[in-house]
Amino acid sequence: MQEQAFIIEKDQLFSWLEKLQQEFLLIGPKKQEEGGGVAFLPIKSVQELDLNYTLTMMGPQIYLYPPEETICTVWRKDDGGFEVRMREEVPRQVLFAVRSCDLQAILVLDKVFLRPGLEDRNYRLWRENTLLIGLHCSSIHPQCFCASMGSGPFFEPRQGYDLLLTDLGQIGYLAETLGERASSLLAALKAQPATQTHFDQKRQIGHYLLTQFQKSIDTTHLVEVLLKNQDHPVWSQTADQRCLSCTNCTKVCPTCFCYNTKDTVSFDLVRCERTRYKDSCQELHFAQVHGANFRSTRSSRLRQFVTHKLATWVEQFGCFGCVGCGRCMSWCPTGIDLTQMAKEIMVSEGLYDRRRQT
Amino acid sequence: MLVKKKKLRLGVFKYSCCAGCEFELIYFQKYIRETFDNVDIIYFRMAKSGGSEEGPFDLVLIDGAITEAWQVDQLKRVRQVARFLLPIGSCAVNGGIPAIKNHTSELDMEKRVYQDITHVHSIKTHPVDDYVQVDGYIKGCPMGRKDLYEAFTSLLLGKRPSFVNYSVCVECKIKGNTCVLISYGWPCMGPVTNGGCGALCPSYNRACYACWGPMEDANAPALARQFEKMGLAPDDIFRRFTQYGSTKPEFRRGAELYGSTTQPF
Amino acid sequence: MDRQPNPFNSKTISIDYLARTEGESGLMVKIAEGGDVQEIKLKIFEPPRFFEGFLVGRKYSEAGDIVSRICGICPISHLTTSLQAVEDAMGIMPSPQTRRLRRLMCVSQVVASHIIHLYMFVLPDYFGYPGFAEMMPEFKKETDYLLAMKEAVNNVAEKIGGRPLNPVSMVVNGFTKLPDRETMLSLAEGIRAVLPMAYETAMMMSRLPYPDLETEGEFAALRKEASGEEERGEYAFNEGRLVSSGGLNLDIHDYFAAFCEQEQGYAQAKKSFLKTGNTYMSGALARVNLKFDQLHDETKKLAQEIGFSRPDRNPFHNNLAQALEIYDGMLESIRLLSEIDPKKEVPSVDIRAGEGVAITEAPRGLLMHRYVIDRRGVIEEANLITPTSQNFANIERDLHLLAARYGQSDDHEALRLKCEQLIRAYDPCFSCSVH
Amino acid sequence: MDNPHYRVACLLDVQPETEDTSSYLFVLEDGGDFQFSPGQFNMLGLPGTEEAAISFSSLAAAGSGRFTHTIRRVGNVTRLIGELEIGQRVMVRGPFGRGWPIEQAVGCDVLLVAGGLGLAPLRPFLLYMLENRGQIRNLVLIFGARTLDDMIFQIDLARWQEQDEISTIYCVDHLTRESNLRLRTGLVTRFMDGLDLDPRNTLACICGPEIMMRFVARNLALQGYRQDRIYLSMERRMRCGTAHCGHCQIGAKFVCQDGPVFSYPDIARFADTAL
Repeated sequence: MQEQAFIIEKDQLFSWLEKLQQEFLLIGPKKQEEGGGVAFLPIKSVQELDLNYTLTMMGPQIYLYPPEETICTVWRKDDGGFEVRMREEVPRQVLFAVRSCDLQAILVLDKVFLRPGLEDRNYRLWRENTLLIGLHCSSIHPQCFCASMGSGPFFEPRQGYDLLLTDLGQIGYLAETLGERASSLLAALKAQPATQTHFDQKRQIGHYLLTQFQKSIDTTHLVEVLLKNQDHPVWSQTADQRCLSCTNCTKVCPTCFCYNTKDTVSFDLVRCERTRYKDSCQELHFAQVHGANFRSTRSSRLRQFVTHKLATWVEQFGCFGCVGCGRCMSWCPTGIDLTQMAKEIMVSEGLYDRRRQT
Repeated sequence: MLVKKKKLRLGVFKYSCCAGCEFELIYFQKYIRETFDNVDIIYFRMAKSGGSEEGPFDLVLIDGAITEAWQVDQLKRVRQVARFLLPIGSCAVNGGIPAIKNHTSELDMEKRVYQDITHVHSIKTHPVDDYVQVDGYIKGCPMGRKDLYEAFTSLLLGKRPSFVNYSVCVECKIKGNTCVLISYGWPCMGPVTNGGCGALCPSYNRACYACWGPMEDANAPALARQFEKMGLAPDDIFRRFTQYGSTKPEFRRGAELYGSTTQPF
Repeated sequence: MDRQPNPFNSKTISIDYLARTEGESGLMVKIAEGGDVQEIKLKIFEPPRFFEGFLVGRKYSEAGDIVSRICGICPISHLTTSLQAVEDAMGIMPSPQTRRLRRLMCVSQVVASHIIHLYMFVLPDYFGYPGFAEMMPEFKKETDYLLAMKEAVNNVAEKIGGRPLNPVSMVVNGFTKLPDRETMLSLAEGIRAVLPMAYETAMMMSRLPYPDLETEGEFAALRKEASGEEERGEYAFNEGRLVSSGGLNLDIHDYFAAFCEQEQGYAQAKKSFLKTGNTYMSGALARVNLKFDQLHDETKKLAQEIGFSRPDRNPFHNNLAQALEIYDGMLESIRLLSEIDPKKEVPSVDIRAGEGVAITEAPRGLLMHRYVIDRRGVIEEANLITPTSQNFANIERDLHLLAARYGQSDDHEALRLKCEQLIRAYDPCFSCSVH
Repeated sequence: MDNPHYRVACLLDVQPETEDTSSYLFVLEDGGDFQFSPGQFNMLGLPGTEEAAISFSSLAAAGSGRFTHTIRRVGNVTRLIGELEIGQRVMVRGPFGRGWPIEQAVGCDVLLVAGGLGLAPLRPFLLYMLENRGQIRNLVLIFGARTLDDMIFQIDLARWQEQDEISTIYCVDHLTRESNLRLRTGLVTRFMDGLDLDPRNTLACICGPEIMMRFVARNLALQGYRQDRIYLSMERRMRCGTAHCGHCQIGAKFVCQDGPVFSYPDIARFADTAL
C-alpha cells in the first residue's frame, strides 16, 4: 500500500479536479437552491463547491448505496425460462470533500456489504468506480459528537479513502494519499512532499477542533448498559410522546444499510424489474412476518434503532454503528436525540452525572 | 411458458366525491391502453353506458366516501360479488375532504347550504372500510398511480398488491428535499402522512397538507404537540388534522388534543 | 275515426343513471301522446358534500386545496377562483406573472377537459358504443390522438402545478415554485407537436350528425376588452366582465344583481336564472359566440373550415365550440409558454378581513366563488355557484324543446339517445353542481 | 461470489401434504450440483413476487442438483409456486444460513420437537440421524399439529412410528378422525416428561411457531436440559439471505446468516422475540 503526503495549493487542487472531471463525474458539497442547505450533488464547475459545510442532510453514501436502485431485470422467456440481467456498470465518480464521520460511515458500509464471500454486487460496483476524497472539518457543528464515537474530527484509519485533505489555510491542503490510484492521478500535479511541520500544523488544528465540541457521550460502558436496559422507561416515553415513526433518522443515517426489494412487472407480465430501496426499522411493517410483527410497538422500534447503533453493532461488526454525525437528531421533526436517551439510561444506572449532561 | 392472463372483470362505483379518481382511471397516463386491454368493464358509469352492478367482479374500485344510506346497501351487495375490493382515493379511504363536515353538527351544516333540507339524506361521512372489509387501499387525492399500477399488475399476476405504507418523509429523503418542517418551521404533515405522492408539496416548497391521509399507526398527537411548540394556534392545529382523514383514529387522536371531533346531531 | 290523443297515454323516457358524465344524475321525460311535453326533470342525485357549509371555519389558505376537490376534472378552475376570491377579499393584486401563469394553467385544464369530454364521453354516442374503452380497438388513430394530446396538455399542469389534478404550487398571491425557462419551452414544444391533432379533432367533430335544435336561453360569458395597445382583448378565462347575448355587461362583483339561485326539490343542485327570469347557457359555445373576435386567427380560420357560423344557437354544437377551444387553447398555451420567463417571486399575504368575489370560466362555464373572511383569515361565509348549476335550467329547457320536436317522430330509443346526447353536449358536471 | 446470485430451477414433482401444503421437488436447470445441510434454506421467487425464505425438507443428493421444499401456500410467492405446473420454473438463491448442529449430536441423545410445518426443516435432520443412527444414542421425535389433517409427511410419520431406531410421540389439539397414526391429544409440552433421555447429554432441536418454541425450550430448561444444547429455528422476514438487508436481525444476529438455527441462550438474551 502506497502512502504519500503532499502540500497542494488550493488553486492547483481545483484545476486538478477540473481535469478529473473529464473522466469522472464530480460529486461534492453544493449549496442547494432551495433552503440554503448544503447537499452532495453533481458539480458542473468547481466554483459551485462549498467546502465550509458542516452537515449535509443526506451523506455522500447515497452515491455508493443509492436510496433506490435496480438490482436486476428478469424476462420470462417463451420457453418458460427466465433471463436475469444484472447491472453491469455504473458511472465513474469522484466523491469530493467527504468529512471524517462520513468516511467512517463508508468503512462501516464496507463491513456490511463487502464481507468476504458475501459481497453485494451493486455496492461493490459503485465502490470500485468511486474515487473517494476526504476533507477534514475546519469547524464543528453543535450537533456533532464524532469525537466521542472515535470517528473524528480527523479520520484516523488508514483505509477506505483515496485521498485525505486537511485545510492548512494559506499554505494549501495537506494531501495524504492511500493506494496506487490516487498517487498516479496526483502525479501530474508535481506537488511538494509534505514535511513534519505540516503534520504538526495538522495536529494543532485537530487539538483545537477537539475543544469545540458541544456534544459528547461517554462510550465506556455504553454497550452493556444499553443491552441491560431493554425495558427502560425511556424507550416507551420517548416513543409515545415524540417519535413519529417517520423514519427520518434512519433515512439520513449514513450507516443504516437495511433495504427491501420490490418487483415491478410490466402489464404483459413479461418483464420484471427488481429494485431495492433503503428500508427502515422504524417503519411499522419492517419486522412483519406471516402472522406476526416482532416490533409492532413504536417503543420496540425506537429501541431497536438506538441499541443497534450504540450496542449490538459492536458485536456484529466490531465498531459502533453511530459515527456521531448528528444527522438523526438534526432531521428528527421532534428533535429526538439518541445520546440523550443513552445518557438517561446511564444516569439511572448511576454512571452519569446529570450536571455533566450537555 | 408465459403467465396465462385472464381479463379482470372490473367494477367501479362512485359515491360522494369529485370523481377525480375515476377520471384518473380513465386517463391512467401512459397505461390506458394496457388497462383497457386487460380489463372487461362490467360496471363503470363514468366510462360506459349500461353495465350491470350484479357482478361478479374480480376487482371493484370504490371512489368516494359514504354519506348516504343507499350507498351502504349497494356497497354491501357489491362486496359480496367482488373478489377484490379496493377503495380508491382519500374520500373512500379515509373520508377525505367530505369528512370535514363531521366536525360540525349535521343540521347546522345542512342549513348553511339549503333553505329546504327535507330533500337532504346525508349521514356523517364514513370511509368505505367502516362498512365492509377491504383488500387494501389505493390512497391519494387523486389516487396514486404507483399504487394503481401495482394493483392492476398484481391482480393480473395473481398476487396480493403491496401498497406504499411509509411516510412522506421517506420520499423527501430520496429526493434530497430540504425539510420544510425543520428548515423553515412550517407545519408539515409529512411525518404522519402516507407517502406515495413523491413528496409532492415539499418538492414544491410547501408543507404537506396530508391529502393522502394518515400512515398506518401514525403518531399524530406527537406531531400536533410539536406544532404547538412551533407556535401554531390550537385551532390551526385542529384544522391541520381534520382537513383530511380525520375519520381515522390516527389523525383523530391528534385533532382531539386541540378541539372536539365529535358533534351532536 | 280520428282518435283523440289521450293525455294519460304518455311516452316516458326514464334514465336511472346517466352514464359518461361526471357525477350522478338521472332523467325523466314525459311526453303525452299528442306530443305535448308534460314533464322534464333532470334528477341530480349526486350526494351533497356541503362545501359551502364546511368552508366556514376553515382558514383562507386551505380554501383553495379544499375547493379543488369539488371537481375531479376542473380542479384548477375551482382553485384559481378560490384564490382570486380570497385575494379580492384581502385586497391583494397578484403580479402579472402570477396572473399569466394562472391563465396558462386554466387554459391547459380547459383543453384537457374538452379532450376527455369529446373523445371519451361524446364520441361513443355518435358511433354507437357504450364507452370509449369498447371503441379503442377499432379507433386506433383516435386513441393515439387522445393520449398524445392529453399528455401534452397535462404535462403543463403537472410541471407547473405538481400534478395535473389538484395542483399544489398555486397559492394565494402566487406560486410556491416556478418552472424554469427550459421547462416552459419544452412544454411548448410538446403542445406544438400535437397541434395538428387538435385540428383533426375539430374536423372529425364537424362531421358528426348533430340533431337540430335552437336554444332559447341567453349566452353568458366572461369577456375582457382590449386595453392600451392591445389589438384585441384576451379570450378571457380568469378576468373580465360578465356579458351576455341579452346585452348584460356587468362587473363581476354585481353578479347577484343580475343572477339568482333556486333550490329544487328533485335535485340536489341549485338552479340559476337571470333575474329577468330567462335561462342562460355558459361554457364553450357561449364563449365562442360572445368572444369569437378574440380567438386566434388560425382558430377563426378553422371555424370557417368546419362550418361554424356564429351566433350558433344549437346546444349540440357546444362540442364544436369545444373543439375550437382545444385548438385555440393550444395556440394560447404555446404563446404563453414561449413568452413567460418565470422570475422568482415569494407569495406573501397580509391577512385582512373582507368580502371577495371571483368569477372564472371553467371548462363547462361560469364559476363563481364568494367568501367573507374575518381578520384572522378564517372564512365566515362561502357561496359557490358552479357551471352546471348555471346551465341546469337551460338544459331542461333545451330538453323540453328537443322532446317537443322529436317526441313524435323518434322511437323511444332514438329519443332517449338524443336526450342523453343533449345533456352530454353541455358537458355537465354533477359533482360540481351539487358540491 | 457476488450477491444476489440467481439460479433457475425446474419443478419436477409435487406431493400434496395437507390441504394448503405440498412438497415440491426441484432440479437446478444449469445442471449444477447443489449441496446443503439440514436446517438451511433457499430464497425462492418468481419474477414479480419478490422472494420467500424456505427451508429444505429433503437431504441433499450429491451431484443431482435436486432439492425439496415443503411449502404452505399463504403468501404471494408460495401461492404462485402452488400454481406452478410440472416443468415450470422458479428463481432460486441459496443455500443460506447455518443449519442444525449435526456434529454435536454424536454420542448424545437427540430430541426433536416440531409443531405444524416446523417438521419440514427438521425432516432432513431426522433423515440424516436415521442414516447415521449408530453415532447417536436415543432418538425421540415429538410432533404436534392442530388436527390430523394438518400433519405433514404422514407417510414418513407412519414409517417412523413403527421403527425401533426412533421413538415417536404424535399429538393433535383436536382428535378429528381415526388413522393409522397413534395420536394423542394435547400440546407438545404435555408429553415432554419422562422421556427416555439424559438431560445433561441431549441435543434438543425445536422448530415450530415461536410461541411453541418458547414453551418447549423453557420446559426443557426447567427439566434440567443443558440450555446451550437446545437449538431452535427462527422464522423471520428474510429478504436477502446474505446478511445485507437487515430485516431478519435480532439483536446482533442476522437470522439468515447466523441462523436460522440458534442456541436457546443466544436468542433468549435479545428483545423482540417471544422467547
